[in-house]
Amino acid sequence: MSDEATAQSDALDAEGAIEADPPASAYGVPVTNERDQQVLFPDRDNYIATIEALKADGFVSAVDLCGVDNLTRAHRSLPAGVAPERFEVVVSLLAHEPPRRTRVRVQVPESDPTIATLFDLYPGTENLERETWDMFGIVFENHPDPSRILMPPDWQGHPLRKDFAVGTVPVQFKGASAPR
Amino acid sequence: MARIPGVGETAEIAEKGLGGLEHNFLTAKLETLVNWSRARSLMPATFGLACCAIEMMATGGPHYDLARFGMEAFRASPRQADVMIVAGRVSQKMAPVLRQIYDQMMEPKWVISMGVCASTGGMFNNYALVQGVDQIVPVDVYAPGCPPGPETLLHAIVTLHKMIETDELVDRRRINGGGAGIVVEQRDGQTASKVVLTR
Amino acid sequence: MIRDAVVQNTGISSLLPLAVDPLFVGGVGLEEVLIVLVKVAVAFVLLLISVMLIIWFERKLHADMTNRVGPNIAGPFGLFQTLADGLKLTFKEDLIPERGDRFVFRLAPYLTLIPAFLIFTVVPIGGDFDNADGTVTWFGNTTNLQLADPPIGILFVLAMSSMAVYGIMLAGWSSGSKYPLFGSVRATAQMVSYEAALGLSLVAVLIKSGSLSTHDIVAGQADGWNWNLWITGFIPFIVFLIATTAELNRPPFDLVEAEQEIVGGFHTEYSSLRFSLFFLGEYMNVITMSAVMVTLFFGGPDGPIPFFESVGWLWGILWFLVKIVAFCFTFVWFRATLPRFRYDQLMDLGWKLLIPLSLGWLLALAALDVARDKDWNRALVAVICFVVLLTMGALLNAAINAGKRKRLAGEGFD
Amino acid sequence: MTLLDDTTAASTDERVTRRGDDSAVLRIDEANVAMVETVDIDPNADTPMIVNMGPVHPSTHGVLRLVLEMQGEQVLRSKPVIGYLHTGMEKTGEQLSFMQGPTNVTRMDYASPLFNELVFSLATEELLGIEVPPRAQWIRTLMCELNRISSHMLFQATNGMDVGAVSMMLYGNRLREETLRILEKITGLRMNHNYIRPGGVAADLHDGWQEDIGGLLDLLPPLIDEFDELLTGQPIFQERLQGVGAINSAECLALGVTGPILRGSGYAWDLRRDMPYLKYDELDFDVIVGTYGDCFDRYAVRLAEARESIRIVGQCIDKMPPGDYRLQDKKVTPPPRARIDESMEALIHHFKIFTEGFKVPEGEVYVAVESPRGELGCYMVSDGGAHPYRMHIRAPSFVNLQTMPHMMNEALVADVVAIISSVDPVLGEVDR
Repeated sequence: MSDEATAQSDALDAEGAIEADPPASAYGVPVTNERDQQVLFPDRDNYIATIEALKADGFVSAVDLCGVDNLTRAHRSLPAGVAPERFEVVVSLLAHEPPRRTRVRVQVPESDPTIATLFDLYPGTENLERETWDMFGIVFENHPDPSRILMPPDWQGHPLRKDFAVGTVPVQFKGASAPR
Repeated sequence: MARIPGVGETAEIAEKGLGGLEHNFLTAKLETLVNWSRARSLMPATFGLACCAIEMMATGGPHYDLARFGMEAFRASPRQADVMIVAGRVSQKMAPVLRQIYDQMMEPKWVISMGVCASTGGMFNNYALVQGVDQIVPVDVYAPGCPPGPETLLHAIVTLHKMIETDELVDRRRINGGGAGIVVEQRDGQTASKVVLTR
Repeated sequence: MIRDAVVQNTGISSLLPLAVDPLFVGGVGLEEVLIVLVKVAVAFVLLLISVMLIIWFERKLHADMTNRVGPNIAGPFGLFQTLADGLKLTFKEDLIPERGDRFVFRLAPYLTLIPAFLIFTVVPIGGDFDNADGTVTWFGNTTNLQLADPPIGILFVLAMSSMAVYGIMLAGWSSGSKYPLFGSVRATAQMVSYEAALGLSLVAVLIKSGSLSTHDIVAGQADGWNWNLWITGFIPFIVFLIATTAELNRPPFDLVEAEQEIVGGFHTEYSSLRFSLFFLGEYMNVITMSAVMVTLFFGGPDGPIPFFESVGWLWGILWFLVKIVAFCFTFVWFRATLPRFRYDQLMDLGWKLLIPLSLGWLLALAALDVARDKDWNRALVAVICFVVLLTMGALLNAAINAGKRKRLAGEGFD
Repeated sequence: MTLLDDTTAASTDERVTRRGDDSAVLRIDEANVAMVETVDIDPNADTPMIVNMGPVHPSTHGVLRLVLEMQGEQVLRSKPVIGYLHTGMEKTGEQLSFMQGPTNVTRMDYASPLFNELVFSLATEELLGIEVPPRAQWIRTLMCELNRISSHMLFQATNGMDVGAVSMMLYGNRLREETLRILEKITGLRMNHNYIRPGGVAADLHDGWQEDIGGLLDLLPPLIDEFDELLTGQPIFQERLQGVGAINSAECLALGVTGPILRGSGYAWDLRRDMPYLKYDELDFDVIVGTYGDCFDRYAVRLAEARESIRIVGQCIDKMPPGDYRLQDKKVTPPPRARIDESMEALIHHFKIFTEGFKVPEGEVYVAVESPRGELGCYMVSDGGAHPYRMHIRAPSFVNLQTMPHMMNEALVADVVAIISSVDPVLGEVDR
């Protein structure tokens, strides 16, 4: 895999390299090679189509799905044609034959944090999508059970957003006469 | 003020009931016996939360053997438990449940806070954790460590036994104003869940 | 007819139909009343103390079987552990759930505890049955070493052992919450299925002994080779042992209070003294049912008397205790080794194996008895029995399999 | 490789993709479960009742809560409710430097802490673009396999306990205790070791480690054989577990399930063999698979995996090379203790590493290892600073939990308990 990957990353350095990629790895969306790991950058419209194509290509299992809040990281390297947005949804897919991984990063704008659910393709993402909603407030459209999973149901806010305070409580000494 | 020889001040007895009695042969012996039995038969509630729960299980295992103290009878039902070993980190979501379990336990009851997470929140000083279980329930013994090894837990348990036997804890509620209620501080519009009592 | 036989054997008048104790022959005076009171006190206290020791025994033994030490802080060798438990529970806060049925909730613990005591009253706990008729002579009065010997002793045992389950059932029902309810339902099903197997295996003993009185059953087994264990051919004993374990809710049949599944089962809502009564009742039942098994199958106090022949009845008590402890050991052994049955497997074992087995065995025993009475060819009868039972077994098996196929084909659980 | 035939693998099983009322998952509002009227007064009413199992229940392995819809003793639909141990570790992980990170993640899966440290360190090293010395890799392999043994023994303990064999709890604990003794000797702690760190491991193996671990390897097999005697051949145990909670490999793949549950269903997928990391490609071991995907297979797979781990540990002892136990890169690992006394530079490096940490180049990476519960992944984003910008742990138990409702469909209460324990969730990892 490493030879191919190096070739890929070399190709990426050139302008408009995406079209030059082998057709199996592009799926019609921008692709990069980050530390020898293939990353696809569909936008929200062809997100499902890309995943479907990947699934047909042997990626039998969606092992991971998580969100990233790029509030303080607006300037990051993204392939050409991908507009940076505040949120990203990152899906890791795994193929067994031959063993290989790929990653799908979708930009989700802050103004409309919604994205289609993967439940119908990979029902195993149900919990992971619920977690992403809970932690980032990204809504998964048509999700079967859109509810909080880790935080209490009446919790307000989404803790893993960068503008959510970590909630540090000053350490109190137990002997102190603090009102308790 | 009338004083009955060998029994004590009548006003004090009227006010405090048995607590106002002077120790004489009968009451002292009964009290000692009861304290002895409470210390010797301290049934823990199964209240494992996190890493510490594994060490709690290990303490019950062959090498350390909690059964020596008659404590192998972990009671699943809080009604029959005497001591709640809060073993692990207490999250905001767990806090009402923990308090409910504590309320379901019958008097006299004790709490051991096992590990730094339960005692102070430990290294997780963040939005999710209750910073010390003593904000929710009155704690009698704190076991330090992350997680405390079985030896530390045993030491905490033996300390609790001694406190029970020497009667330090009987008047605890009167002195510190009863068990702690849940104090929910609202910051940044966050709330913790309410206590929902289900029967 | 049985009563007549009893009256004949013991030689007392039929005016005393229920208490056929030689003590009461020739009128009842102060002395007799005192002796009975002493016996009551001894039986009561003995049972209570032995419960204490049995709980200690179980905890120590189980600890031993799992590489541990067991209780050793409370008293010498932890002997006072149970005492501490009991005392602590006595001084604990009590609670009756708001949704519970208050009267039944209070009643239930006694329903499990009292039958355990009552069963023990009909068990002969000593006496020399080899050389004498099992009676002892105290202060010039001859008496049985058992509190009462009603001619319907075994029926009484059956009735009381069923009563104990009522306590569990009602406790679960009256708690007014879900897990106890599960326990209660399970207890009911368990009682219904295993009481039948228990009774059927018992009938085999009754056929051989020809009496319902525990004293007569023990007397009939004097001399080790007459133990019902051998002469009823093991099977009734094994069925009885399994059914008893189920009746006692001991592992592997402790579904009623399965801690891992339904928290505490029927006693989830119980605390304080009422819980300790359940605790006490459970272990008391272990002792009394062990005693019943010893009485029915192992000759009660029967055993060799190597020396001190003059106090042969003391040897009887010793052997009796040894046998009880052996059974208690078995129960602890079960607990330390066996995983718990599932609800439907319990039912399967009861209805599809134990009841047909004990019923078939009973029929075979009866046939052989009739053959002996009528001087038929017993070998032939045995062969016929064997063939018939085998056919029945095969038929039953086929029926069970057909039912299973039907269920798996999607007809659903009935 | 016994993979599925193409048709099965391609089509996700229909059972797990249902959304509505016919699904095995009870998708109701968790908050309002308490309000649902539960014990039905009318005995003839044929309505199912809602039973809350947990979060404090003896057999829910900590604080898992199950909402069960039951008809009598039979479960119709169910839903695992989690979050009772949510510790905000991913948030805390963003506050801690890469140096301090293992301290945080090791507390996730407390039954197998070394794997968490490993996956965090591997992700950091991948971002840094460094490779740790061979001895460090061998030590990591060795320690992880020891940890796998202790984790699987903990499973045996709780699994036996949950089906009612109380002694198994103690036997399993005894075995685990023996393993922990070695781990404590090497790492200094019984649990939450913080031993595997970016750049290597925290300390070299102690003198005489071969004898210590060799003694353990002699001690364990007969004790593990005891489980075979007491459980595997035990008819009641077989009755309780065989055919209970069956799930096939197509469903497992659709649900993203990995680890012993997937392998128990007959699908040989083990990251150690199929996507080797550390030194697993130089080791000789077997991937254990089951046949029916029921609770018994999962039990047997774990028992056999413990035996395989013993094999691996034995090979690690033989193949352990001499060398450095951590990277001697002053920017990543602290200098040796002796150097601090003589060199000012070393002291400064030491100070800087433990206060600021080291800077990690910008980028993102997903690394996965095979933990005792399945694929443990770490998705790490760095913005070029000393703290992870985003650290996400893909916890195997969290994903595996989704199988529970499907396994529990039409099971009895007793089966529910067996199924929970056969999934072997560690709630610290589920809730993070």
